[in-house]
Amino acid sequence: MRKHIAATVDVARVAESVRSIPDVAFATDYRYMCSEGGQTLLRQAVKEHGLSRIVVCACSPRMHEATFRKAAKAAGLNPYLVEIANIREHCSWVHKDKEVGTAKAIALAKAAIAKVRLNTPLTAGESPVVKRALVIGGGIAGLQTALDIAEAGYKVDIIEKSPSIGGKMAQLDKTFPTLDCSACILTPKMVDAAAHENITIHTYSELEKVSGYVGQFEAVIRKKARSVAVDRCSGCGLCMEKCPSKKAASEFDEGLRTRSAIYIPFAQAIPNVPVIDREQCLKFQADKCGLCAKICPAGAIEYGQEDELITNKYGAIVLATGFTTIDPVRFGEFGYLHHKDVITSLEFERLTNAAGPTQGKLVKLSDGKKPKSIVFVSCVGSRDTTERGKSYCSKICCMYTAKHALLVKEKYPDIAVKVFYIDVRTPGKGFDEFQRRAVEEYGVEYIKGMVGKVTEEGGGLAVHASDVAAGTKIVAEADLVVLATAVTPSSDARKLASMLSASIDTDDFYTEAHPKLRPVESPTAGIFLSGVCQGPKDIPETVAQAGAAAVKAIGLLSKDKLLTNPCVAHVNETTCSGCLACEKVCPYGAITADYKQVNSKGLKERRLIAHVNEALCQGCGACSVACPSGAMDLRGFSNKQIMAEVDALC
Amino acid sequence: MQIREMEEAAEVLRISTVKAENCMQCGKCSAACPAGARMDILPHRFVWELMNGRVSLLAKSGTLWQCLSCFACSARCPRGVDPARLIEAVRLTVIRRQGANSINVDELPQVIDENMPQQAIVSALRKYNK
Amino acid sequence: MVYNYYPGCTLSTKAKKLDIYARAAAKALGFELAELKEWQCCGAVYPLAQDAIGERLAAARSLAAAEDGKLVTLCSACHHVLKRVNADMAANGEICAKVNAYLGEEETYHGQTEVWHYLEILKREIGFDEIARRVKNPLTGRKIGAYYGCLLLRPAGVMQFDDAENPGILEDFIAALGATPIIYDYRNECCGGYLTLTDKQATGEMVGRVIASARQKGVAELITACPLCSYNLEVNALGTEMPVHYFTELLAEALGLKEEETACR
Amino acid sequence: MLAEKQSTEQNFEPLIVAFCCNWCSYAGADLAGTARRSYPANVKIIKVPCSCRVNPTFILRAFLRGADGVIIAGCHPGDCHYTTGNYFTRRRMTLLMGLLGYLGVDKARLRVEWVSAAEGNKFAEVMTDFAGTIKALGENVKLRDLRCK
Repeated sequence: MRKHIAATVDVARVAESVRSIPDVAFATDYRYMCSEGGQTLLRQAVKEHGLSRIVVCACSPRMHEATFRKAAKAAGLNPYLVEIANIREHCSWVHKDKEVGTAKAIALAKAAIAKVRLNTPLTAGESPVVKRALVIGGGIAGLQTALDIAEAGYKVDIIEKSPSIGGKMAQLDKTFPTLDCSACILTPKMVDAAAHENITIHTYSELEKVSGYVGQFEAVIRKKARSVAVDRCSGCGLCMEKCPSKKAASEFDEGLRTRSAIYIPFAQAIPNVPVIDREQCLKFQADKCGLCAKICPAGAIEYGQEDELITNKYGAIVLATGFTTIDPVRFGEFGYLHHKDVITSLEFERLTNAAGPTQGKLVKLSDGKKPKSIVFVSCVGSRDTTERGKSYCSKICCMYTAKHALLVKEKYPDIAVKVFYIDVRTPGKGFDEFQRRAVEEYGVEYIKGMVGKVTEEGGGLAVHASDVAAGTKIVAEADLVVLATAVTPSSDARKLASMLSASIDTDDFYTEAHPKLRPVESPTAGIFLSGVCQGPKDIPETVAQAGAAAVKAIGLLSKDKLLTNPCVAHVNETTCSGCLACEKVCPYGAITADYKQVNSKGLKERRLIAHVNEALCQGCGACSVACPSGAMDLRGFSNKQIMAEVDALC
Repeated sequence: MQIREMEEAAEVLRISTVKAENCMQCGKCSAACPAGARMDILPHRFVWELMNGRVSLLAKSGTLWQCLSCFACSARCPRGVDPARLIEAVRLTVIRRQGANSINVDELPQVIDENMPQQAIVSALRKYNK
Repeated sequence: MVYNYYPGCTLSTKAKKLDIYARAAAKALGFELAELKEWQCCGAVYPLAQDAIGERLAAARSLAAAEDGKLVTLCSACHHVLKRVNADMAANGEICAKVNAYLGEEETYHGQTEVWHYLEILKREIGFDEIARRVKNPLTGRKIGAYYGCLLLRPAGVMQFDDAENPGILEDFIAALGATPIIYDYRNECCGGYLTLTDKQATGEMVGRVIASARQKGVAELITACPLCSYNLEVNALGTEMPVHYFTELLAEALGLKEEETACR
Repeated sequence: MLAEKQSTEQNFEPLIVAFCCNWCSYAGADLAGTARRSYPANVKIIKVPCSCRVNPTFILRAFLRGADGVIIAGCHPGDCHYTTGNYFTRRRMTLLMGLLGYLGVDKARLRVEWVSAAEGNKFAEVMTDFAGTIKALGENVKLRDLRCK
């Protein structure tokens, strides 16, 4: 208690001043209340002084409420007869003056004492756990989580919005710092997931609706019409060859190549079944063509297919929605919109990938010729606190830029490569060594300074930058400019967060339950976080987090029953008038009405009474405020308890 | 002297309303500056020197008279620092002193031609004289 | 529709073309520019310092005089100064209080006036589609580069004119007149502004880059909204030349008003 | 006399009750603590499961007993842990705001703010600002009912 709190709160005085409050039988101070010693002290005090209620003045109840409840239980008390006064996060850590801090701590303690007087013993109910997990996102994060859960023996469903699993990692060429081929290490995982008996993959699918709660989620999945029968298609690819509509920009190739209206995103796609892009298909747009149906040897084309809604129950949900990159058009000074040879790093990945639009041949997009010089620009949109950018560091750009620069030099030693940077950040195993190799062995020129404008001069591009170390402005010639665009969460992250009541930060990354101690859990019970959807990270970190999220989900699924929150609503039947204002505000449909025999002012009568289904009630308390007679109340946060706190504070 | 200069720097920062501490010395302002080639102290360096209180150095710099207030630096700064405002604030500390006008008004007729819009003259006098 | 109009000093003398064609086109397009009574010079440059109160007074007076709605401007510099001072009056409590104390009017001014550039009227009130319909002499085949300069666009947060790095309003305008808008890199880079008074060489280099960049992309003529940009481009370019027009001149020409107007004069 | 009044104004330490929902704002307050973002100690937090648990009578009771300001902080609209709770809060508090003037309490003494679990800085800023507002408004004497004490 003292170490953190005692700096600005005189804890002895807090104990002293609450000792004189009526009903307080014992008050003391102790340095580490949450330690074993503190808990022993608590147990002994209960026995010695015959305590019936406990108030702990310590850190936030979000940290240790469970600890102290357990200790109370061990001492033979009902665990819900404990209240915490948060004198650390809400007091000593935010106030500097000791007098002021102590006075506030005493006030908070008094409020907690006033509340605990009215606490009643509560018993947690039980609810069963559905032994099935839902993973949202089929990139490396989602696949790893699903594989780990499946290996533990639980059923897992993956939903992926695009036509194939694989995610961003499938688009990459090589991976830093070991330079293994991305597809070579990802594809086996994709195959494993597809072949696993415990895994069901829904591609081209999105989450439509989620209800329920931890252990008992019910999800509605929209399987978008593929227009191709998955069970009949043999993946021969004849349809794609013959399709006359070939103008759509390939999503997988970052628009560097076109694709047919009926398409498989990439060769190793899973499932290896095409999908018809109805926006591009002549059959759907103009009711012409129909060629694919005519030539399909398996008769798998189904124009009449409709979206399918699948409803399933899950015990746990893992978010693995990954990322996208910021639109470089927001930073017009780099000329992305008007110069073909200004490209993003992801486009560069496709451009150097042997399976990419140029078969890995590095060329300028403007004329198909080999570039003589390449400039890489880091921090495009990262570490940018203005409304154009993102204030965070995207974490992976320094390394992938070093990778790109090194690979260019390895393959084409004659190409001049410059990297403009603000700082080079390479914390990670073998990372700094890798970046230095690019400089020392391969002669990549790193220049500390940002780029202010990219213009066209003569045939090529001129990169107007500054050399901060030299204190000069420089203009670097470049045939190709590669922008390291900031990592941003997937565009539907916010929508999903609302759907799942998962907490999300201002940048749209999912928030973890605790930034250090619970980094793979959402504050919402039963929702876990895997990969970049929680914050920028590279592949090894993503895989590690995916495994951690899986373990958390497995831990949940391995339980047969969960204890439910006993702080739920209940009705005083004698004062309930049956108006059912409560029913209308309940977001869970937990309130119903029954005719019941009640004693009302000495008269027995049969009337409509609200009824709370405690298994459904989540304890928000909306009903208790809507109730005009005060018949509806919330256990653990009753009207009287809160009023007592108000009275104690004011 | 040192203390005096730090106070001056604080005053410059105050009237500029710029949060110079947000600057991370990325140099984008200098890279974007169309007049940078003729500046002795580039905008990012200007911010740096000011943060370190070297107002008298900045007061002597040619940068004060080359900056065009075109706001390319301000617009492209990723940290919302506004170097143009800082340069203006230092320029004001110079020209607000008596007899420190930068343009000799008597010589003006020689540089003004028939088509020059008065906008140019008013702007220059506002920027360089008090 | 009648709009309050702030012409500014330069438009009454050296940049008459910018003004008269704007008025003529307005008439043809069905709106009127009613010149503010007793407007004063805006100061030509926006005073950046928080304590530069006196320098804001003239702009604030004109803004307060147009309190009943929109105030239309044409010159980029005037637009810039008026818009930014207006933003100060609305959001910078200290400046607002001090300026009002100087103005000494009974009713204080808090930035109620909306400052609109003539181009914004054309785009948002009239519509470029409508202008395209009214065009009598389409400027077909003319390759025109829009020169925005600095003052209309930056700072984007206050000016709210267009994307400061990828603007499009002037290109849309050029296209509406039947000409071919050409985008080039230096359209939003500075012309050298008032340095023309003290360092002709510097201005010359800057407009030289602008013109070279435009020419490289095939621009045959430039349009601008700023008299000083126009001057620098025409007079200071070193060893290169490019016809420069005010955008209003082009508008009048396309609407078939140019000959009439010239005849009247 | 004037100096005396000013000095009492300066010494005036308002009593502010903050109702914070467990999922967003209470956690936001925790984060403010973890990040050591200080705000005036006048603010005393009462935890509620959801901002919609705050019965207007709690607020009136606080004012009756001499609270100078009451602030309710919940999850951002759309992000409520209970899906719709903060929408109820928003409607209820709009109504209550309308009634406060009738009761003789300046409606500036009641505020509703949305602070997420990730917004520790915002929590501190909001509380600092609110405390400043209340300090400027001075003591809440009109509704205070000494019988409630």
